[in-house]
Amino acid sequence: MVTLEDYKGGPTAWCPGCGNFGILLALQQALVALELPPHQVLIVSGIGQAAKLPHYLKCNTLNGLHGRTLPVATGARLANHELTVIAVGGDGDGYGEGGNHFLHALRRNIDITYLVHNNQVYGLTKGQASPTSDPGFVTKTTPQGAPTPLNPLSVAIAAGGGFVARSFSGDIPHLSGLIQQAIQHRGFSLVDVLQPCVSFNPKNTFAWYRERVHRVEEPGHDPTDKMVAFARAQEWDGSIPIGVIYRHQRPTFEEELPALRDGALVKRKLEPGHVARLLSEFK
Amino acid sequence: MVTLEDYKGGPTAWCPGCGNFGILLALQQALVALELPPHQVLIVSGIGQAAKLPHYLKCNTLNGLHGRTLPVATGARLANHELTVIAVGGDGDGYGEGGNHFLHALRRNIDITYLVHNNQVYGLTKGQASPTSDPGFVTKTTPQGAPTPLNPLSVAIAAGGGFVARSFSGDIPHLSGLIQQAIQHRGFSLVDVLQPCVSFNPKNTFAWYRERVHRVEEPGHDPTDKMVAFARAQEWDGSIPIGVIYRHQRPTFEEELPALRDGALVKRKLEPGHVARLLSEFK
Amino acid sequence: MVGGEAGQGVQTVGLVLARVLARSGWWVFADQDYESRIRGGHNFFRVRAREGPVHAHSEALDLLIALDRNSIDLHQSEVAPGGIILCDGEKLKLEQQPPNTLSVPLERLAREAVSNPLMANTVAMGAALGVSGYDIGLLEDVLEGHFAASGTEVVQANVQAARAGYHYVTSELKVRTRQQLTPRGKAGRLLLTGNEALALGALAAGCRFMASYPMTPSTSIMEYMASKGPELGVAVLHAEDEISAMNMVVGAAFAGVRAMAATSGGGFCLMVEALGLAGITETPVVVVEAQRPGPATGLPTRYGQEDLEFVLHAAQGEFPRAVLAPATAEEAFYLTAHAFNLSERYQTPVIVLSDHYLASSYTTVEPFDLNQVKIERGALIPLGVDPLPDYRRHRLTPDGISPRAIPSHPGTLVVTTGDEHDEEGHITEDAGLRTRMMLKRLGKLEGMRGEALPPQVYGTSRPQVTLLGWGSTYGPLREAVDLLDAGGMAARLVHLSQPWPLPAQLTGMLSDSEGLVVVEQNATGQMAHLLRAETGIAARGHIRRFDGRPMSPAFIATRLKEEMARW
Amino acid sequence: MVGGEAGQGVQTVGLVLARVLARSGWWVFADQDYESRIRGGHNFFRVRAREGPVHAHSEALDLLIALDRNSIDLHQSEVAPGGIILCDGEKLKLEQQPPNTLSVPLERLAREAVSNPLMANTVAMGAALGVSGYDIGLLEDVLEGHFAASGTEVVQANVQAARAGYHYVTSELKVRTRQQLTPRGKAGRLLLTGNEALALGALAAGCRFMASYPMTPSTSIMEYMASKGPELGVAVLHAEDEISAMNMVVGAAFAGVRAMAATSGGGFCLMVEALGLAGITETPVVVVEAQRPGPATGLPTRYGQEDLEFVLHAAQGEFPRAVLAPATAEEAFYLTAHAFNLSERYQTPVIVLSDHYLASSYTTVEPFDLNQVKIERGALIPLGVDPLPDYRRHRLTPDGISPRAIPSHPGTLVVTTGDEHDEEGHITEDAGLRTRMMLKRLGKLEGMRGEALPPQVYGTSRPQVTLLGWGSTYGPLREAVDLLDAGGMAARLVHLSQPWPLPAQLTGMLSDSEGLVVVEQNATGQMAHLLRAETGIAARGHIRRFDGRPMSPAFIATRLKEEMARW
Ligand SMILES: Cc1ncc(C[n+]2csc(CCOP(=O)(O)OP(=O)(O)O)c2C)c(N)n1
Ligand SMILES: Cc1ncc(C[n+]2csc(CCOP(=O)(O)OP(=O)(O)O)c2C)c(N)n1
Ligand code: SF4
Ligand code: SF4
Ligand SMILES: [Mg+2]
Ligand SMILES: [Mg+2]
Repeated sequence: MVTLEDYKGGPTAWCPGCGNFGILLALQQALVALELPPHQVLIVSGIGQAAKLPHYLKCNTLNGLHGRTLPVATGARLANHELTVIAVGGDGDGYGEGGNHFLHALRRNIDITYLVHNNQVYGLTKGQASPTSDPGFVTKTTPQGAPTPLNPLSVAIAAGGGFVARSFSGDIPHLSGLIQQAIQHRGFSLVDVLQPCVSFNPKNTFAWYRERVHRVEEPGHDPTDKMVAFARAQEWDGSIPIGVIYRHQRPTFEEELPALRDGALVKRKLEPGHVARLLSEFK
Repeated sequence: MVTLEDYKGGPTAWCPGCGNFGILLALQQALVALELPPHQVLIVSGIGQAAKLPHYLKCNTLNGLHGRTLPVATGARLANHELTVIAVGGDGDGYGEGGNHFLHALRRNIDITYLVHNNQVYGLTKGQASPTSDPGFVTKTTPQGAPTPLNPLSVAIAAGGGFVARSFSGDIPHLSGLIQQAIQHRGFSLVDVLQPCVSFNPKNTFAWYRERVHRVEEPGHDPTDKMVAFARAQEWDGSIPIGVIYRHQRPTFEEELPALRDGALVKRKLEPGHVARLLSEFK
Repeated sequence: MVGGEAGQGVQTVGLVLARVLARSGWWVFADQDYESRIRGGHNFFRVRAREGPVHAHSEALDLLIALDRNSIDLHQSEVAPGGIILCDGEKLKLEQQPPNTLSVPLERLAREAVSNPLMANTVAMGAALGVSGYDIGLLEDVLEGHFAASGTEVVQANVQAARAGYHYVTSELKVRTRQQLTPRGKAGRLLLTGNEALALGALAAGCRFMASYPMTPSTSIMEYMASKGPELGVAVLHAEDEISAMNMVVGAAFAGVRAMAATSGGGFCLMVEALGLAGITETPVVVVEAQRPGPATGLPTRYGQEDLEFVLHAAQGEFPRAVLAPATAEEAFYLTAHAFNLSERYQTPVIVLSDHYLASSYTTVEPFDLNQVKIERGALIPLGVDPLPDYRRHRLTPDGISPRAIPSHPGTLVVTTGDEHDEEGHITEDAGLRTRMMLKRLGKLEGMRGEALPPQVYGTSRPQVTLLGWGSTYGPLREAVDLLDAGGMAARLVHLSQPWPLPAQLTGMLSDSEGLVVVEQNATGQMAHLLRAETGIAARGHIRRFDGRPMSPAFIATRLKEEMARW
Repeated sequence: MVGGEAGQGVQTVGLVLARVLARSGWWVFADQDYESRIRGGHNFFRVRAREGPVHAHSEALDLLIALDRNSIDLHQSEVAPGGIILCDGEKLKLEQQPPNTLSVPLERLAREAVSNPLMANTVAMGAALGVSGYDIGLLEDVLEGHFAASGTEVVQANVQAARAGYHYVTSELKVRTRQQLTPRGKAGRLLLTGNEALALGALAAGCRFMASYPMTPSTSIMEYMASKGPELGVAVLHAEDEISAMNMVVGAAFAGVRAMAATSGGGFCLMVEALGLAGITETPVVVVEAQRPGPATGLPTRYGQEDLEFVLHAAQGEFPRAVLAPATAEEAFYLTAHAFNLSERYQTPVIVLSDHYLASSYTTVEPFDLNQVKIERGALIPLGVDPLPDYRRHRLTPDGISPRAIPSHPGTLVVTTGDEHDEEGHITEDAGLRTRMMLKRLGKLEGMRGEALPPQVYGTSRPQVTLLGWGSTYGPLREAVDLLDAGGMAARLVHLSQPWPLPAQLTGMLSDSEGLVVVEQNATGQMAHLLRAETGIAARGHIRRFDGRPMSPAFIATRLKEEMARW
């Protein structure tokens, strides 16, 4: 049996009260609930406060470059598609620097779960506006206020995402449940997590989010209807839906890749003789 | 008076029968119709067949790097927002290599017109699948068939685009009219042009497109309704709408940038003495 | 030194004290040491005051203000004989204190004086001045400036808190540091970081466009420029990534404005391709690369000079570039302005190679002389009304520099491309034209070599040993020469503020020095490598540090003696 | 040589003829020259056949098959005395023909023979063999293989068209080239490009993952790998950009498979940051950088060796790497396989530096000896069932190489980060640990230096002049030595297939050679620079070409004489 103890990591370097703690706990709970032993889990992260997460629990870890979480996770997953691969990063990491990988991971539908700690700000570099900062958000790089934000859920639906969800780090049971669903979903799954940054985001606080978030399924929502989902993804001012906004099952990239038919690449033998036949094609 | 003669360029290096010729002509016609003299127009392009376009007419030109059309255009436009800035590139250039810039130019709403020559293939590098290749399209890099494509119009609407349009290089009057509207639109405008590649795309030919394209406004379409627009943007199989799919006016990036209030930056004097006051802040 | 956790206000305490000293005529140097986290861990801010210009830290502490216990543990060994550790013994519940500890109940005093324990830091400032024998009035002035934006009430409270601390140590405790400080008059000098100086240099030079993406230790350049952009007419963009930032800069420069980007090594990686674009399109761009130790994320908040060879050779193909590495904050100002002139005169990229030590340390400098900042735009053709006859952006000229028109010039078209091109700027495949265009571009390097900044030489003219350094190690090296001199060793410093192209006189300067030691904050000796490649001169010894911490003058002197013992 | 517009089938004609020659025992070298366009312009495919191994082109033509008029204009001066220009005078409507023109009505013959004017090219192949005195049967075999996929009808038509051309020149015209060729028996050699050889090397080495983005001249590596991926179990991804490609490769390699990327200089720019990530995380990756002339897009379909210093120093910070530059297609195979071994044994990136001349030229090679390809995975721990006790990914070991577990190993966690880290792979700020980790990583370079590939030496042991080259200039240089020798000059070639780390024996080899001339396809002399930096040896002369065209043996010999005339 897998227990929370198995996932217990060392000391963290986050600020006291940071929304990241809730995400860490929810993730640990989800992994335990799914009975995944740590050695079968690989967490790939970028650079930022969010991206430090894998250092704070126990699992295989590649903490890579800012913005490059998804490609690293994609490469690892294709090398060994028996691993549970979770990608973790911030909003700057994933929607700013890494925006192109986000678009293409969505359309490729590689079976990875992507957790974005969306604190609507650059935390680690001390408070610049992020692509999801609310319009008008004043920071040192945006003294005139931030421009129109990117709506990650809208983009995810538009770009072919098959599991598009949002949760709130202040609601750990909800978040943990959603992470479980995301991991179980076959294909790319996005969980955008509203995460208060107590040091650099004085606007979008725990209280601010708590006042606004509501479960998308209350009173009712059909997550399989793309148009309805797109409409719900537009909601923000006043009321922010959390839960699975859109869900659509289609073949994963791994399933469609002939090279993976005979099992995980990492388990296959290296045999120079295999190319003998190819040589004759050049005669 | 500006005439087509003013925009006449030298010999081209495109294949005979290529869809790019129609785009070149439609653009020249549009610039003439808008009475824009060549010296007030800057065309920025990337790398690819499409990106060679500015060399084939007469205008200010920065033919830059593969995928980097929009940032170069953005920089130039902010330096001199009295210029008409047109960005030109291929589908690989704009939606593959340059996907992140596409997302962020959309949300920033910088007043640039972006023409994507969408031949659903990499032309200049001889026929690899592009992000918009139809699913199953077989090329040397996708022997198993291309994966799910990116839908550029959907993404453009989702990411905050205010002028999202499609045309067909086989319908020059339509295309030329659309380019005029796009240039006149205040803010970022996308014109995705269906462009047959006679050398490397045996599927999406002139005939193939001609059978499918129809004007979005026939029988009726409200381009100001985002949900309707998103729904129309999903159409592809069997019937492909062309025209302005979505239109929404909001302040441009230039309008919101205080630094531009006193006119084009390129016209402002360079005066070291201006910083004298700042020095005293460090005493 | 002020030590404590991130979030405890270490920087504020240190900076206010540094400003007090600077305002009253001391020359100050203050370096910062912090981790890549916002709360917790260990940070320090180390202030050094001298009677003359100072550009280096020193490990020996006269006063350690410890805001947490860890700071005592980590730094007590650095406290010089007679030095004092100032801390809040009550709050830190110290069981045993080092003998030289001065415990001041900072939090209690703050509570008593202004009913606000958060003002303990301000109490510490007052106490620090008291213990150094300094005038409290100066602190009150500085606090006023520092907190002006927060209103008079906040200012008043701070002043009172400071007084409480001052009063406590001067009247109740009557303890004093061995080194007492007295004000040295009003000097009117500036106290700023290398980044601030650099940004001011860019603004003075008329930079009108900056696009960047935050990256330590470069971020505050963009932040400073952004704060002044609306007022001065400078567009400052936080781009979606560094690729975009650099391509925007190329676009803006092509359109005719002075434009720059700032980043660190990781972001520079993403700018490399566009740097080459600027090279072949002959577009003048300025890029600041503020180094930090790598590889990859490495030690993101620390000091390294590990990217010299990277910036020298970055991008495919061959094109001319200049690399400037300011030695001090003052140079950061003047050389950044110079970088814009160089880049426009030669129509090619110029890189300003900075680092954490330069970027984040505070120094006093004489107010910059704005008359010294000349605007030289080279062959730029001002926007006019008359068409330019037969204009060709890449015209082959005797000196390889083509007249540069601004797009929108009536009747004139400005055309360029990242492909090899003809004079007009259209793509060519012609072998002869290619050769001529390469020679045109690369020929510009010779011009830049001819006007490369001469090395700064310091110390004896008949040295036993010559230290060669570059960039921000200047301060520590210069002082190391003094230390060596005092210890009876005839040493000389030859210091480069322009690592590329190397100044021609360098060979002559070094060819007769048998005892050449190259000093660098890296592990592989990048300047030593470049020196040998360019001049054939092989250094006899090397002093290298690559743990992310700056070499102090004493460190250099010690290591040099060890090195020479092996000769 | 076959010359014509893009889209006219220049490559097919040339390749079929080359294969005929290769099948019948000739050693063949064929280089390609084309523009960055799909139709029009001017392309050529230049085939050279010799009795022994050949790795260079020669400018002198015995037979020029001109598919358009432009090819005659551009190349008639290159036709050797007695050589022939074969063209369709009827179709090209040539008013005046050079005297050595052999006009064959290719299109008319095609129409007559197979009612298909598009088969004029096949007619030309037959005519070419006829005029060279060659056996038509061989051509029929090759055509069969070439068109097999299109069905027997197409094959038959082609055979008939070829016969028509053959018949026309042998029976009707009875013209023959001065140099008549006869089959030299069945050799069973392969005819392939450098890219194909390289891809085969990667496949033989068990590469299981490739992610790339198309870029000339590297693209066909990915295309070949993709075509074999389903069958051999290799995941090949056309990524959204090169940043993604390289990060995917790092992810795949970390997860335990052999992984590579291929690109050219512009794409490599975007891979640089992830290269550094591989460096600090000690992840074995192989990157092919197929150079083309820059800067930026430069001359995208042409030849240059301009990126040596870029790949040597790419990425911030300092980490060990090896750079291999195969001299021939044969080496492209073996060295690529070696690259995987090196990268896994030292757990660090290895770069294979190729270029257009190597990548796109066809050469005959003896079938690769697959027994020579050894799989050496170094300290990789095979996936097992038992937990690895106290496993630490970055354990400090005497040789700096840490046992490398595969994620998913039961009871074992593999942790790494691009930040400086402790042995377990968690982030550290500790100065001592940082120093040890740097020394651990950089120490691996010494091991690689110790086993660097020795230079290949060719020519006299008592030379008047030593030519130093690297990479794909090997063929032209080797033949240049022969030419010089024939002309009475004692020359020696010292050639590097591994530019980094330089082999230790190089200094000894070169230190006694006064007449050292470094030969490179670039403008600034990058190898000369590296050589001086590393060994102190300054070359006496330089031969450099940077117009995108390859130096031929004769070009080198001529330039050398000019060079030496100045000595
Ligand atoms: C290529 C590159 N650019 C910039 C940085 C500097 N950097 C580190 S973290 C960060 C942003 C952090 O914001 P986010 O991704 O939202 O994460 P958070 O800290 O808010 O969790 C930046 C810009 C970097 N490490 N690498
Ligand atoms: C960084 C970089 N990567 C790759 C290339 C090679 N390249 C040139 S054009 C092109 C793709 C062309 O496709 P697209 O953008 O769709 O334009 P098209 O030729 O189809 O008009 C590629 C991959 C490049 N020039 N630069
Ligand atoms: S800066 Fe913000 S995101 Fe980072 S740890 Fe602190 S509270 Fe959390
Ligand atoms: S390859 Fe395709 S896109 Fe390129 S010029 Fe030819 S037809 Fe047009
Ligand atoms: Mg964030
Ligand atoms: Mg295309």
